[in-house]
Amino acid sequence: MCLAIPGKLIAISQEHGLKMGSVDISGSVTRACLEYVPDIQVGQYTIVHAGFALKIIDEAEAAESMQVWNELLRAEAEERSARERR
Amino acid sequence: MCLAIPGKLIAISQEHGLKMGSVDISGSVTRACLEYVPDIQVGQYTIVHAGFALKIIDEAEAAESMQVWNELLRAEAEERSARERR
Amino acid sequence: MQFECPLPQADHDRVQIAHGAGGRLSRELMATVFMPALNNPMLAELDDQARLILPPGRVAFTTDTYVITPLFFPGGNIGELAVHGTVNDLAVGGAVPRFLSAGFVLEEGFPLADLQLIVSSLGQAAAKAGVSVVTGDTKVVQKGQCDGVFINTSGIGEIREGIDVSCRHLQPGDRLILSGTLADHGIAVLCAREGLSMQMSVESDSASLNAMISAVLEVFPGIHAMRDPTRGGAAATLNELASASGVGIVLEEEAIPVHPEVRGACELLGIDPLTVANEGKVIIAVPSNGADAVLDALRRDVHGKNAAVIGEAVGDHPGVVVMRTAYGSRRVVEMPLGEQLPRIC
Amino acid sequence: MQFECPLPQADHDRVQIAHGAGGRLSRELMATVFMPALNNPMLAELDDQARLILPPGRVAFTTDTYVITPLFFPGGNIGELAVHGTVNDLAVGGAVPRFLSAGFVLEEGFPLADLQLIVSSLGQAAAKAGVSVVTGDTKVVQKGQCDGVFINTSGIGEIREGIDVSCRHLQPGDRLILSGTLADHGIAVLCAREGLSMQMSVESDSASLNAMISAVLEVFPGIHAMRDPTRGGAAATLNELASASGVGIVLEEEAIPVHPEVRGACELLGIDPLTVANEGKVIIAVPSNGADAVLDALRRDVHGKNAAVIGEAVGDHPGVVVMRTAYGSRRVVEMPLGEQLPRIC
Amino acid sequence: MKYIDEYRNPDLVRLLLEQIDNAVSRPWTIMEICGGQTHAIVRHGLDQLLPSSIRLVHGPGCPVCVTPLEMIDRAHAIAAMPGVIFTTFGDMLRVPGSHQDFFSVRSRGADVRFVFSPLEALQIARDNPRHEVVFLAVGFETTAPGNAMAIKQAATEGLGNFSALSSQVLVPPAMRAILSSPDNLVQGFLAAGHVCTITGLCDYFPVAETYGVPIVPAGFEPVDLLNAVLKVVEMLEAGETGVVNAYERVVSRDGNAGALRVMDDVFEIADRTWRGIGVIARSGLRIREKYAAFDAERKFDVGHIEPKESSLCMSGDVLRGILQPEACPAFGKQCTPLSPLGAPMVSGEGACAAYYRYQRAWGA
Amino acid sequence: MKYIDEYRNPDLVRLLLEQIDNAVSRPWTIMEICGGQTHAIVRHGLDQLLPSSIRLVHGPGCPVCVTPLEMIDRAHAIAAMPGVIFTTFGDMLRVPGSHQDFFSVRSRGADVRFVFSPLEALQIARDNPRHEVVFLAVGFETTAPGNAMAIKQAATEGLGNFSALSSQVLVPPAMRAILSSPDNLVQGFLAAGHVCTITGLCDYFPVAETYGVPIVPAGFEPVDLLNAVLKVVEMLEAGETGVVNAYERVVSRDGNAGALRVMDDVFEIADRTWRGIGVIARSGLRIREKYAAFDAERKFDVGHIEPKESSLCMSGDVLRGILQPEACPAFGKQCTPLSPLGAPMVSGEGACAAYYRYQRAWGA
Ligand code: SF4
Ligand code: SF4
Ligand SMILES: [Mg+2]
Ligand SMILES: [Mg+2]
Ligand SMILES: [Mg+2]
Ligand SMILES: [Mg+2]
Ligand SMILES: [Mg+2]
Ligand SMILES: [Mg+2]
Ligand SMILES: [Mg+2]
Ligand SMILES: [Mg+2]
Ligand SMILES: [Mg+2]
Ligand SMILES: [Mg+2]
Repeated sequence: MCLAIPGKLIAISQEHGLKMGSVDISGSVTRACLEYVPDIQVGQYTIVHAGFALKIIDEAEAAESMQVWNELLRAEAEERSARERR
Repeated sequence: MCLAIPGKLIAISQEHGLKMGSVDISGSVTRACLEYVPDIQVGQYTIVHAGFALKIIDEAEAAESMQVWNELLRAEAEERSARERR
Repeated sequence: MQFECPLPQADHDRVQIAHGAGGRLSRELMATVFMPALNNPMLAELDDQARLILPPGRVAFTTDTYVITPLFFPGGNIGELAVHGTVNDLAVGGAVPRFLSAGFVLEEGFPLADLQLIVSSLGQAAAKAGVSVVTGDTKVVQKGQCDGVFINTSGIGEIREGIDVSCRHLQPGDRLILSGTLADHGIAVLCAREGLSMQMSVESDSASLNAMISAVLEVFPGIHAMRDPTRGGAAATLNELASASGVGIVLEEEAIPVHPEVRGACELLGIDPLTVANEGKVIIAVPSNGADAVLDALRRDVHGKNAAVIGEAVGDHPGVVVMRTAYGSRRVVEMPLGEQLPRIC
Repeated sequence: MQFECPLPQADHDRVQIAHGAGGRLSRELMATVFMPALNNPMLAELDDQARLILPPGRVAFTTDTYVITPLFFPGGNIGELAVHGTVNDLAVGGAVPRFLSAGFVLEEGFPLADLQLIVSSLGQAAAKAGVSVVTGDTKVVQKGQCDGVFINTSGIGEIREGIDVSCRHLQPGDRLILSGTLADHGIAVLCAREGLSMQMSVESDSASLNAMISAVLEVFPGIHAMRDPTRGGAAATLNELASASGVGIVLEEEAIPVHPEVRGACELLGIDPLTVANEGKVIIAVPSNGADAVLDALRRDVHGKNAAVIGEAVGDHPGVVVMRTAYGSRRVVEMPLGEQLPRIC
Repeated sequence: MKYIDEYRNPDLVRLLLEQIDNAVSRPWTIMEICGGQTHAIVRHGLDQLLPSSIRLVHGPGCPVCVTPLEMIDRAHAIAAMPGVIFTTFGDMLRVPGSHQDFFSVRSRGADVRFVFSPLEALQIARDNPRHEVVFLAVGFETTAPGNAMAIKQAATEGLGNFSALSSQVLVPPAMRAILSSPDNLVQGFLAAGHVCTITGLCDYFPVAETYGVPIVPAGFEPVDLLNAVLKVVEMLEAGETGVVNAYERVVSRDGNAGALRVMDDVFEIADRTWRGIGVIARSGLRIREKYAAFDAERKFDVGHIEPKESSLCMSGDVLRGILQPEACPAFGKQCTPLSPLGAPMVSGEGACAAYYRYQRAWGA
Repeated sequence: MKYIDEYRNPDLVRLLLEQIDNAVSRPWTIMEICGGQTHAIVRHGLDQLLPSSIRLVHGPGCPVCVTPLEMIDRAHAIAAMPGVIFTTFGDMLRVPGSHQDFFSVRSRGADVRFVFSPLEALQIARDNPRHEVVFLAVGFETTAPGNAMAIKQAATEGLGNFSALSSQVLVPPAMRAILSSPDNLVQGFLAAGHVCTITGLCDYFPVAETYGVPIVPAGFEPVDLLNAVLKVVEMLEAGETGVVNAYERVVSRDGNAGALRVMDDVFEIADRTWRGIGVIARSGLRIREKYAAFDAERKFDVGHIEPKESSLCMSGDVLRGILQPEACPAFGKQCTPLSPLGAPMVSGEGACAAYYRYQRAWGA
């Protein structure tokens, strides 16, 4: 359930009284209702499900955990190359 | 206006409370409303217009005038052959 | 891991969108409906195209799409019609029909049983006419986006050596021979439509004429023009011949064969049989010295037993078709304007 | 007494039933819309069939009916699509496409201006592909009985000497080459449908590939199989190849080219690009010693610049297509079931 | 085909032509009222066979031709309303309104169907209870009884979704209008045989008397038509006026009483505009108040209708017999069956179309 | 594709697999609740890559699978009513009711359209004022806010021709039902990341506490999923229970307050049948009385619905993780994606279809 894809908000508009936006997903642009992410700014990433943006992606959180993993990868690579050097 | 074709009544029926009939026109059979020819009998000829039988053909009248013409034709043919024989 | 599942339970008696989507149901439809009816080795290869061996020489190529209401009518259905029409278009060009393609457009929800009837009827008509359906295609459109079934057939035929018929070859003095009664198809179909309460025993004349035309060409190869008077009827065909060849045509009203029932229906409906479609008739223009031979050959065939000379080409009034009435008066037979509709006035 | 009247005033900007009735309006439509766009001497003869001269040898014959919503989509329209699809079906059989037929079904009320666009686009696509539309047909159905325009094209091509490609010729060890990005056509058309509010700059890949395929066959005539992954997408085509040839196929997920925008749309809509239709792509199975030559030849053509080896045929799991993921796991690529619909779950 | 074939006998045609030739001593102008007769005359080329001193002119007896533009426009507007199934005789489909014909209306999405009988329209109403089924009730006295029966039957069955748009006209007032025109040329009439089948002849005696013309109800086959021409010519030559029945197998003096009764139950006489002619007093039939629920004109509000007639079209003169179609400057030029300017170019029986179709000189 | 591609990095996948391998000391059975996660697991073959001691079982998180047959039948019945335009997510079109699917309903003449967003259904209602537009509002907590917004907006605009058929379900009651089943095998959960995006985590703490299980909200990419599996395994190995967020960039502890507010305005919690499972108390959402005018269930009377489930189908056990799809006797025999006996064979995310599509042993 709940296919939801991250995309970047590129424009905000108003339709039938609802806050709507254009979300860029790898170059494809879909329209999404922004009523549930009222504070979103153009340029931010959001998760889109069934035509609704549900959450502004927490870029700091994402960067943080990705950094941990990348450090692990780096450490592992160093270890491996160290092993190979031995 | 008023394309109306002679045909022979071959069956009588009742539909939605209306007297209806099947009229044979040279082998093609069409349905016609018989309400306006209430006395028609199977076997009689009638004139059909837009799905309605409008008149029972007066066969005697038809035969009479046709006989007159055919006699004229015969007379003419005799005269011509007489002329030719001369 | 070949696919061996049962047919969809959901609605295995009706055409579904997925039947046309190029996936499993498309394959199933091919395997269960089309292949058995049209069976031949070229089609069985299931490639995107058929490979044919044709003898060297000229080749005739024609196409027609068949859209008809109702799909099943007295004397035939759209399946056989799709063979007859295309076979005839090849045959009237002097070609020997050999190969057909068949492209189906199906409406979502169309009963598969009816499709089966149509396809098998198409297959039988092809076999009877001696042609093979060697390549095909099926599309399914949403309910309401087509009217049951449309069929396109395209045909390839071999043009006989020494035959050169064309609608531009009509010459003054040519006899115009019609192979049988006019308007059977169009009137049978019209009477079969819902609402119009006409009954006739006359059926559509829908038939492949290639065998009959072969026989004609055998006895008299020097035929100038041939054409099947389908849409627009004989009026359209004769006008096309006159106009393409730049000659006049004079028809004899009394010579034109029309089945009595069809005539009765035409009188009642106010429709001129000359403008009504035929699907198993041919009009042949032949130099006067060949008229008898052609007429004899036609009459020996079941589809030509009512053949008659209906008129001739003349040097006068080029491009114009004229009808001579039984009374000696003349009127122009125009190119029909459009669909013939029953009139009451 | 040639007909020289003005066009019907009543509704000369829309298709009328009479345009398909074989009479004057049919002729007018032919003269004003079809002939100018498709102009060639064979069509101009206006006989019921075209006469072609083909060199002796094997001939390829194919048919497809084109039904598409919307009729005009980013990157093309139904007219050019009807040429591309049939030209490609001939080309992937190793044939040189030569002649097309065109059978139109028009909906009453369809704007004539749109028809003109479609027909002229068809004519241009034919000219560009080097094929002639030599015979045609037009039917008009009542409003609501078809969806604007359906087009059937059938095609005749000359099969090259010494070329023998077939979907049954795939052999273990063959490299599978895809000529470019997948799913462009299907996703572009889906996004163009009303309601689905997706915008993409990617257009349909609709194109004739015969020139590119010629170049490929020139550098490496020993190609085993070719097929254009249209309806059902690459998944259907690869399954057909595996199943017809009785070999297995292993694909490398990371090697399959998909345009980033198309990939984005597919992720959003929950659609697998492998199952989406293409109209300007070809999958070529080539013995490993020919892979580089074929790849080079493809990449020199504008329609093949993103060509890539996407997998190979194997002796294992005959008839089954397997995808190797970037992680080394494997999954079966099934024959798609039917239409791909956007999902939310 | 009994009662058709014998009346097409070429020998009889020749005989009657000889008799006409013998009877005629000077030019006469005779009008056949009925478009069906025009059609038959042209189809069989009878006008070519008549002595040149007899000139047949074509009357206004074609409902397709005389239905007023305002009514056609109204019909198109109703047909275009959502939820309406519009039914009409095949004849009316191509008749041009101010902007379009029924084919155009249909091609823009309306549900327009042709019927062969008014009872078919009724059946469509039974079969489509969620739709409004409207029937365009055109015609002369021949067709009116059938139309009346459909309305009466809808009332009997309580088919609330059926209604008729009535545009029916009567022949005798039109004859009077023609005869009282200052530029009238018509000296004698072939009356419309099938109209007289319904009405009988009583209405025609006063016309003949008032205007001093012979009126001969005629059939539709060559023998019938020529026989009627012969009778008119004989009366003209003899200076006689009055009504002489030349279609006795089908026309009786009293007409069809049952049909007249139903017509009178459903319709009442009203002034009516004839396309190309103008208003003729008491020349039409309108649906009586008691059947108002089945009157589409009352049922559907289509707003104001502003019909636009072609200024070139001289159909008024053609329909009254003052002008031969060929003499209209637009004939065959701006006006052809494919782009008709006036109704007489549309119907297969319209005088202009009949001339265009059958008589245009070949090679011209 | 930012926030997708980096979470598909094969090196990270390998790294996490190694960490899982290191962490695991004995067999564990873990359920991913969400069908979208099932789909991703099978698409990427993650289950093939995990140590064999970790068994992933597929939960009931697919609205296509769990929507009760009665509701599907009701939807089919409403769709077949004249004048109705029935709209639904593409996912629902092939889901079999007792007799047919939506394609069958459409092929018999109904107007059935798929939409990508509930707001599209609203637009169709605006564009077709003469039709009743019905939207089948299925989904979990992720989809319910959008469905709620459509209903609320219809009320705001006064779109009286719009209504929704609500068949929405909630995850936590389903987890409780699974965990309290006597034959439960599930030892830990990957919670549905996008559901938690809306709801936050508060409802999950008591579940974890009551049943003593680790619950880890997870994303949908391989790295997210394996990271979540790692966290569950670590907790299981350590004997820890509780809720640990493994999808922090998208899931917050408190969820989306605005979405929860609109959901609560439009819907109220109710008992709900889950297809194949049965009634779960307070596990569904129904339209509140104040929006009754937009509730298709109240608006359309379709009479008595008597759903007929296949007696062969064991989807109840599959959906609760008791049975692997392959172990169902009908799997791949009577039941295939072309002739599904139960909902899990229909949806691309249904556990049975996922197995059938991606995992059936080749050559078998
Ligand atoms: S020819 Fe045309 S314009 Fe002239 S009177 Fe007849 S209908 Fe009118
Ligand atoms: S395989 Fe089919 S029958 Fe078995 S549980 Fe799954 S859906 Fe039900
Ligand atoms: Mg043809
Ligand atoms: Mg037959
Ligand atoms: Mg043909
Ligand atoms: Mg095809
Ligand atoms: Mg032909
Ligand atoms: Mg093909
Ligand atoms: Mg293009
Ligand atoms: Mg193709
Ligand atoms: Mg192909
Ligand atoms: Mg044709």
